[in-house]
Amino acid sequence: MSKLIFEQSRQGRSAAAQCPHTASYSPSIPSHLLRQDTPLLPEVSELQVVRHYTHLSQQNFSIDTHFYPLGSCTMKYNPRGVHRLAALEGFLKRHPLSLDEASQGFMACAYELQELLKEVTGMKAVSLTPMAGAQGEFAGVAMIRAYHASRQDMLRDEMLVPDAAHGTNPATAAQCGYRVREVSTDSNGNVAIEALRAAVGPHTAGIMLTNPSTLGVFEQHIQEIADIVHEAGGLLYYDGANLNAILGKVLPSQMGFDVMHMNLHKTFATPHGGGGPGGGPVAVNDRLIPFLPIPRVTKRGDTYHWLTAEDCPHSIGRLSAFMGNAGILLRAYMYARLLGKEGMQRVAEFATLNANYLLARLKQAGFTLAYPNRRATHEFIVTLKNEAKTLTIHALDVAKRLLDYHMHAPTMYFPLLVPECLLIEPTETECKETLDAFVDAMVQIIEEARHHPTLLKDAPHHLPVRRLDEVKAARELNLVYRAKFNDDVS
Amino acid sequence: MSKLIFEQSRQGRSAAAQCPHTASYSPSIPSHLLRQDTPLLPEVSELQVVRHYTHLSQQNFSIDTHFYPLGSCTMKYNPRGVHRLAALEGFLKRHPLSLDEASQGFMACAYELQELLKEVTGMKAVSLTPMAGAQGEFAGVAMIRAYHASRQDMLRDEMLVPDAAHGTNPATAAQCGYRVREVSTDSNGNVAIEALRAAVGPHTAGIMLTNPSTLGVFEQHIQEIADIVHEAGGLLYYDGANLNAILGKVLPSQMGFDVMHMNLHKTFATPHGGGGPGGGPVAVNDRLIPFLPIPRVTKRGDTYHWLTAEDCPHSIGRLSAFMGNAGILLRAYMYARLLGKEGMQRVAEFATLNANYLLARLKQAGFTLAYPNRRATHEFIVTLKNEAKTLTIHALDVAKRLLDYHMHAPTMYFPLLVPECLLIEPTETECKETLDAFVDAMVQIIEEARHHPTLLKDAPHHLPVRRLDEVKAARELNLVYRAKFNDDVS
Amino acid sequence: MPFIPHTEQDIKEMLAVIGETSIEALFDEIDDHLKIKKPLSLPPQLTEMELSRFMQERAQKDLAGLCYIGAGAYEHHIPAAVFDIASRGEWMTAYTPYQAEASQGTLQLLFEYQTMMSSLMSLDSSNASLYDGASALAEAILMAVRLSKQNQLSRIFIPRTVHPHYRDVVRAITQQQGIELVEVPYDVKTGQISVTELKTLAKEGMTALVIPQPNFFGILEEVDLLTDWAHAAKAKVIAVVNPMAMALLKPPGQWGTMGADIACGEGQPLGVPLASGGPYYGFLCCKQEWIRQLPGRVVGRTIDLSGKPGFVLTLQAREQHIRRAKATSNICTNQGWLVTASVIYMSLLGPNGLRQAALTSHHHTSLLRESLATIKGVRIPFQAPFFHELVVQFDLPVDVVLTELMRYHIQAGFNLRKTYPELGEALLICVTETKSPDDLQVLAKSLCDVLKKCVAVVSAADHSGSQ
Amino acid sequence: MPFIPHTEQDIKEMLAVIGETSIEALFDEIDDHLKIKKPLSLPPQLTEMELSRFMQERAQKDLAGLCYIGAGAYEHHIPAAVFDIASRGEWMTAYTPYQAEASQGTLQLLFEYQTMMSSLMSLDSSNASLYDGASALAEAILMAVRLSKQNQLSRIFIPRTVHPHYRDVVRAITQQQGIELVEVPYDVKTGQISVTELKTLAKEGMTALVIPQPNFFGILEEVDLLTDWAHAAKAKVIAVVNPMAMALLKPPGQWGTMGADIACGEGQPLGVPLASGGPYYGFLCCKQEWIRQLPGRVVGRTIDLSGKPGFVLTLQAREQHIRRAKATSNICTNQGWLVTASVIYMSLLGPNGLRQAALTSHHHTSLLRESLATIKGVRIPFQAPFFHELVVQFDLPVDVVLTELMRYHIQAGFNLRKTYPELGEALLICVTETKSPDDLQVLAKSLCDVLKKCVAVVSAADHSGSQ
Ligand SMILES: Cc1ncc(COP(=O)(O)O)c(C=O)c1O
Ligand SMILES: Cc1ncc(COP(=O)(O)O)c(C=O)c1O
Repeated sequence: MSKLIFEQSRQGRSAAAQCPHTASYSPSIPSHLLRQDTPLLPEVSELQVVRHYTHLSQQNFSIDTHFYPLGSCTMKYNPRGVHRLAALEGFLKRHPLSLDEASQGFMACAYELQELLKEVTGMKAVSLTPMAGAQGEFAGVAMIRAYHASRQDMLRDEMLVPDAAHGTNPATAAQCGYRVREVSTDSNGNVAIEALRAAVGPHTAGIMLTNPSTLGVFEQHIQEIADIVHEAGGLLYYDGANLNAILGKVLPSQMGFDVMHMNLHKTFATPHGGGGPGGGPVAVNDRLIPFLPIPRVTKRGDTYHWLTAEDCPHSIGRLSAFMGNAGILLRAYMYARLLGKEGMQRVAEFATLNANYLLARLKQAGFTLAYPNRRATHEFIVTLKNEAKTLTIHALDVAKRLLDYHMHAPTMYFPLLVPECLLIEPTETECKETLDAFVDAMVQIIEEARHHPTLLKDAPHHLPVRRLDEVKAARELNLVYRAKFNDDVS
Repeated sequence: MSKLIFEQSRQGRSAAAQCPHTASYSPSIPSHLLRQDTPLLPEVSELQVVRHYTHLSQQNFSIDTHFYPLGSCTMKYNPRGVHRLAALEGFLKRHPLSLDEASQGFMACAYELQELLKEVTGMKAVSLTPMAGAQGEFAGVAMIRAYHASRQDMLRDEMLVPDAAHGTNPATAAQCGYRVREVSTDSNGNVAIEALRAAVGPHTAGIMLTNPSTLGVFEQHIQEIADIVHEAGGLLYYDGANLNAILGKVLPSQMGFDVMHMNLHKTFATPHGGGGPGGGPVAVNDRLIPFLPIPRVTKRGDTYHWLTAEDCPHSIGRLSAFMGNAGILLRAYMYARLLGKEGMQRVAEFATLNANYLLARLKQAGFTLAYPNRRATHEFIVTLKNEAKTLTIHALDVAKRLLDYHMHAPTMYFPLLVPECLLIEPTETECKETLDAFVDAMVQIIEEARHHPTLLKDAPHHLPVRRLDEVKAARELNLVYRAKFNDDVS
Repeated sequence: MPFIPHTEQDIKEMLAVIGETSIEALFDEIDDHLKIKKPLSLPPQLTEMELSRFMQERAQKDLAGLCYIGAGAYEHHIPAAVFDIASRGEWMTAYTPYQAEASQGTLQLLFEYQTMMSSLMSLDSSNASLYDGASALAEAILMAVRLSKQNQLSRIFIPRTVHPHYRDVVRAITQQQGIELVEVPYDVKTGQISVTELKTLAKEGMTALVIPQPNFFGILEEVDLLTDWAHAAKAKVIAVVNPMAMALLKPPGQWGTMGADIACGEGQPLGVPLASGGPYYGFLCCKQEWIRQLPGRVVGRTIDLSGKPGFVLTLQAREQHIRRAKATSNICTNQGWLVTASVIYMSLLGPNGLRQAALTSHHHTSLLRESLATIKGVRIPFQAPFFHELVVQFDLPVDVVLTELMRYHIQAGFNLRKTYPELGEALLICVTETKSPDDLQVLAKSLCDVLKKCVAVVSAADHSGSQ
Repeated sequence: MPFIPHTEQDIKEMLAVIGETSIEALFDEIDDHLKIKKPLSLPPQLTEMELSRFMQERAQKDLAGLCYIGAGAYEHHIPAAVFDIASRGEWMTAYTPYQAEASQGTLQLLFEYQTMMSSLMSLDSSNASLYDGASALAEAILMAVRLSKQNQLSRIFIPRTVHPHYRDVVRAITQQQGIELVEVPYDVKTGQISVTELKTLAKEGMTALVIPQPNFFGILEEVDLLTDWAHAAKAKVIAVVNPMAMALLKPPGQWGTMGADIACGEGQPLGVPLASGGPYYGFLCCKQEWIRQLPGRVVGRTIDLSGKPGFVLTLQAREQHIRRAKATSNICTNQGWLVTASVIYMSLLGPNGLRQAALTSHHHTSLLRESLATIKGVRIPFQAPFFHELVVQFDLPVDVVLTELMRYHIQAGFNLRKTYPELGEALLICVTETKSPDDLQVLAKSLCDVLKKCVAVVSAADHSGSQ
């Protein structure tokens, strides 16, 4: 751990070039409304700030520094040009409530992004406002609810979710007031059709699916599923987190989905920022258009206008104070323009090539696949259940040891269905040599497990910290720094 | 060592978003003037480039990451705001040969910087064009030469340089066609006056001095020196590399100097870029004005104009194709504006406070000072000659070991006068805690020298490489990567 | 191929290892008729150079002079160091710090953020961010409802002095769970929550009261009084505040006798650019006792194998990836990168700098208020303490005034016509430290000109009409 | 106190350790009358916010539309990654890599640079940069003189087709050492070095011949012929070239039978912005045999204590800090940061991208040349192969044409009136890949308009004059 910024603080120190020099004003505010104490912000110099946060940054893995085959997360290259252009003064300074005549640049981009996303999903309309995948899901499920309500179909209180689904799916359904019913998965990673048939009924509002699923395989019965749910009067929600696998190859609309979100921070390469921000636009077919969240952009003649509550009386409403993560939308738009017609389907093709190559090589190297009879999509799952038995190591140990090899670990907290799972997604922007190096590392680690198991058990060894105690963290909550004020003045 | 970028190259790979897509053009150029082979530039993806150079950067020490008490180099904080503003589109896109009417923004800054530098040096005119200290020296010495020539005083073929001087001083004098005569230093670090008297004569063109000298002490006989040299008909050149020590406190003009340069990348906080660029403006008193290098900026009414050869027929001429390191000039100008009237002299005050504090603490800790009877200026010298005898370690070993403590080593290749020297310059932008940590590290290292001398001898231990073999590098020159072309296609 | 590093040779070798001869074969599990047959109708690929020029032209269109619009998004000076550092690849291109050992940078920064934000709010705990201020308020309300589950009732009091868009978002999000929202009117003289009406409405029960500080009109609410009153009524108090203002104003944790229970709001004023409305970040702080109902990620300090301190994500049992349908929220991706910027911003400003920025904004608003008060045709409806925003009323249509002022390169404020029609032709103006006293004089002068000109036009029209 | 972290408490404690009571006392070795007494006359200190606004206004003044000026500084597209990476503190705020172990980033990058640049020039070695192209040429000449010391003579042939400012710089620097510079005229039909005149001038001896490629007019010289001829005359050949052009044109190391001895030039086209003329960087490459006369820093590969490869500064015995008055040059601080940018640029473009950029620039210049040739009142004096610049002549004063075109937001080129008066009203126009064919049509059309308008004005003036 580096010293906390608070531990570097000294009373009276400041980054003075950043302070407006107007200390003498006294506010025209009654004193009972004023603050009397000083908040615990650090008092440090500009150099200290720069050095501290530069230093901290170096303790992170990131795409710009490491291979990051984190399944379900699509950690691909985030083009620097796109980042730079999103920071043009005209974009950064535009107030979200500026008049339309002072906003045509941004609005043109937003409009064209809506059109682009319609084209790559086959859907009929798009709202860009959701701020991440989960909020896109919320918008989608709220629209399903609004749709049923608009038809006075009030009994539908259950949302189907495959057991393999990402946690946001059931959480969203619950947040929208639905009961969640899980549907099981068959041995090939497809939804168990019989279980689905048993689950649907007049209480079914819809089903939330991702395809390819979070098991790294393409749902082969997608049309049958669509028919079953539609026949029962439910709608199909497409969790677009895995769109990278089919971008430009398959249209979600064609698979029978009624509504979906996209993860711009995955498929459209906007940086993940150590946790966010993202972008979760929703796309719908004809029957859900009236319910789309506002604001949206429309074009009349040569000018762009906002569609607001007045234009869309049936809208589920607003999900953010302004226009969602506008800067992320700009970035996604620009990325799409850099790919263009020629590049869009290459995303899915090369993501799939990389995943299948890695799968083939790991299989040859003796690793067990969760779904050995299936193709990888843009990702796939290795299960270490055998190694767990024979070598008494866990997926977690392998994951931590990979960090020592300067590679980020695959996803292992998820999906919960597969024991000792490593969900591996290389993405299309990584080159063959990197994939080969990953296989070499995996082989080497299993070799280590045979001969020096503590190398894995105690891993990582070469990072700023060794393995961290999560249990202690949760038991003895220590969530903020409490100044020992005596320390503060040296 | 990280893999070289060439070792990551694969034929046919590219950062395609960066290639103009016009492959089909054929040039209207005769084939004997065309290149037939392919230059050895890497063929890599954009992600590979970003990852490689991000990764390499992390193998550097820098001000933004480390304390850097490198004597004579004034490694102070380089304000980020200044860097950002120098990159405004209007500045970055301005062509150096743009018409004056499209250049008033830049020219205003350059003009005001000239005025500012006049004020802080007490000199009468400034030319901003020299691109670093050494080129400033060149300009200064060339002016001295032009001055004598203009008076038909042709016998002056010798330049005096104290033996403590920075290597650029004698190198510059030689490059200007002068013979260099060294003047010795007395035991207090001052120029030996008798030696000086013995050296001057009708052959003396001038003397190059820095004050405070590179020994970290203020030249106490500066006025006597000035008188001696002036009486002999020579001129005084001030090497402004150490201006940080006296900024806002003492005027070089007042000490009797006729001409000087400044190091903007030291005193005016422009970043050093891993070797450069710098800025070395020259300032002169009245008699040298006609000889200043061009271009300079002048103001007529409300507009700014270039002074060129036609305006300055006696100028020593041009030293760069355009206007020197214009972007560095902008940065220095902005830094000066951030300091302002209120901040200028604080530079010298706090640089001096930091140096004297560090000196006092190291002295208390038992270290030997090169000039124990003297104040530190902005820097000072510790000599490890005792430790070299008793502990058989060298300044070099301590320097290398400091790196393991995450601190850059002080200067030790220079000045050559002091054995086992560490020239230490903390600068004003470092805080007391950092200085204290430095003392702690020094004490600890000497402790290590007593008990585990190999910790020093083999240092550094915690950097990307161990101690490097410089002799081998010079003997078996390996200055470029030679592709083993078979390797290139995997 | 932009962003795809594969050479022909690579493709051949990789397919050979897989045992296929074409990439297309890898899609053979997908029913053929699901596949896209005709090429997508998309614009052709651009190079970065082409894109740059194109986007520069677009951005140019949105440069529209000095901006006095506030209304929930505020222009403050952002030190260059903030985004120079936050844009380092190690911050910007990292994922959520699930692998703690490989993410100590992000985790320590978030721990520092939690400390700064809870201290700024004078509350015990903070999460690591939500989407934005509006959705943070919705989450705060859901949280208050969970805290009050026992009493069945879900009746949330949300004053009309809360940002109208926030109220929209709260409605969209909470209506899914059948929560009742009770709108509380404001006092037309002060622009503050009407306490009389509040008391009347509360008779039928109240789960929580939302208190904005400053409120949407820039006016300061009587937070002590309101907090104590709500607590007395056994309701939770949810503060929705401008975090920069909290360097100057009494923070939620110190309101009344017990302090607010939850504080939330928009983090944007702390170092995030206007940028068309996002990405910003929502913050949410609470008393220690409510921590297990907090939505979003939380970082905790712990130790490693060798006893060295370090940081991890903790209390994950609240979150969707563990608790699924029973999670405190569905949020997953949050707004981490903006928190990074904000932490650097707060460190650079420090307690004094932040107070100075707030105070200067307030002071300049006072200056403007004084000078506008002297202009004929401008009325200032609310007499109460304010922070850095100001409602003014005109006799002329606001939209005309705004359009005219654009010619002076001034975006004068937010038109209240649609959201508060009862205020007539009213404008909400915001002044921050980025506007100098000279700028304010230009604004006042320009407004004077515009009003004169418009009156002339209107009366000329009247005149010609009456002929 | 901007950039000074000392608190009152710190100052007190530090002075106590020193044993003084004031900072002023630390200056007691300086004669009192040397000290500044009255406050300096400087503007008051600005905050970063104030400075930003001020500088934005200044920068705004220098935005003047599409730029067709070349003449030694060329606008190319610079990928965003270049300065995003180069501006990382670890690159930008590091010192010269004297402590090799703490500077492996910089050192490896320089080693990569040396490899790229020597390969681009097709020569064996490269230094790690000089100040700029002009001073690099001066250093190359000093180097050639050192290489030829035995024959006493220092007669350097420098054609008039070399950039006039380069010739100025060479004069300023080499005259100090009494080196004779012989100016070689050009052929008025081709704009190339006049071989006849060269042969005549060479009769009195020649130490080295400077060959520009492309030359200042954008014209390609007959480099094979010149190189072989100079070598036959026992002179060294110094190439001064545009490095981007070397992705397309025959590089110095391949000129004639033996290749040029030294190649130098301006590195700016490789990823460095125009930026008012600097910072740029000069490059200098040579054959292996001349390496010990090379000025500037050089990086070499070696191994560490444990046998691992690494990099150090080497051949330091050539440099001022070791050899002092006998150094190969006085250069110390160089232009390392620009080399950083350039290496990233070259890596991103690769051999094909660089060739494409050069080729596109050339091709667009061809397009412009064709369209200008059809405009009445425009003449193209030189008939010879060219790269991406073009001399055109008018009947009207160039300065008027340039000023008029500024109204169309076009900076049309460099006025040759002062430096090449013999060419009459002549303009040097440069086209790079940043100008699209559409831009070129706009340029041609605008020029047409301007010429028509000016002719009308001039003839009207004539007419009224003749009345
Ligand atoms: C399959 C899947 N669905 C949904 C989500 C939620 O998206 P977000 O994190 O953007 O809210 C994720 C993100 O990790 C995901 O992987
Ligand atoms: C005392 C002294 N003089 C001159 C110079 C030369 O300056 P530059 O490196 O800018 O050429 C230096 C730089 O290190 C120096 O320290």
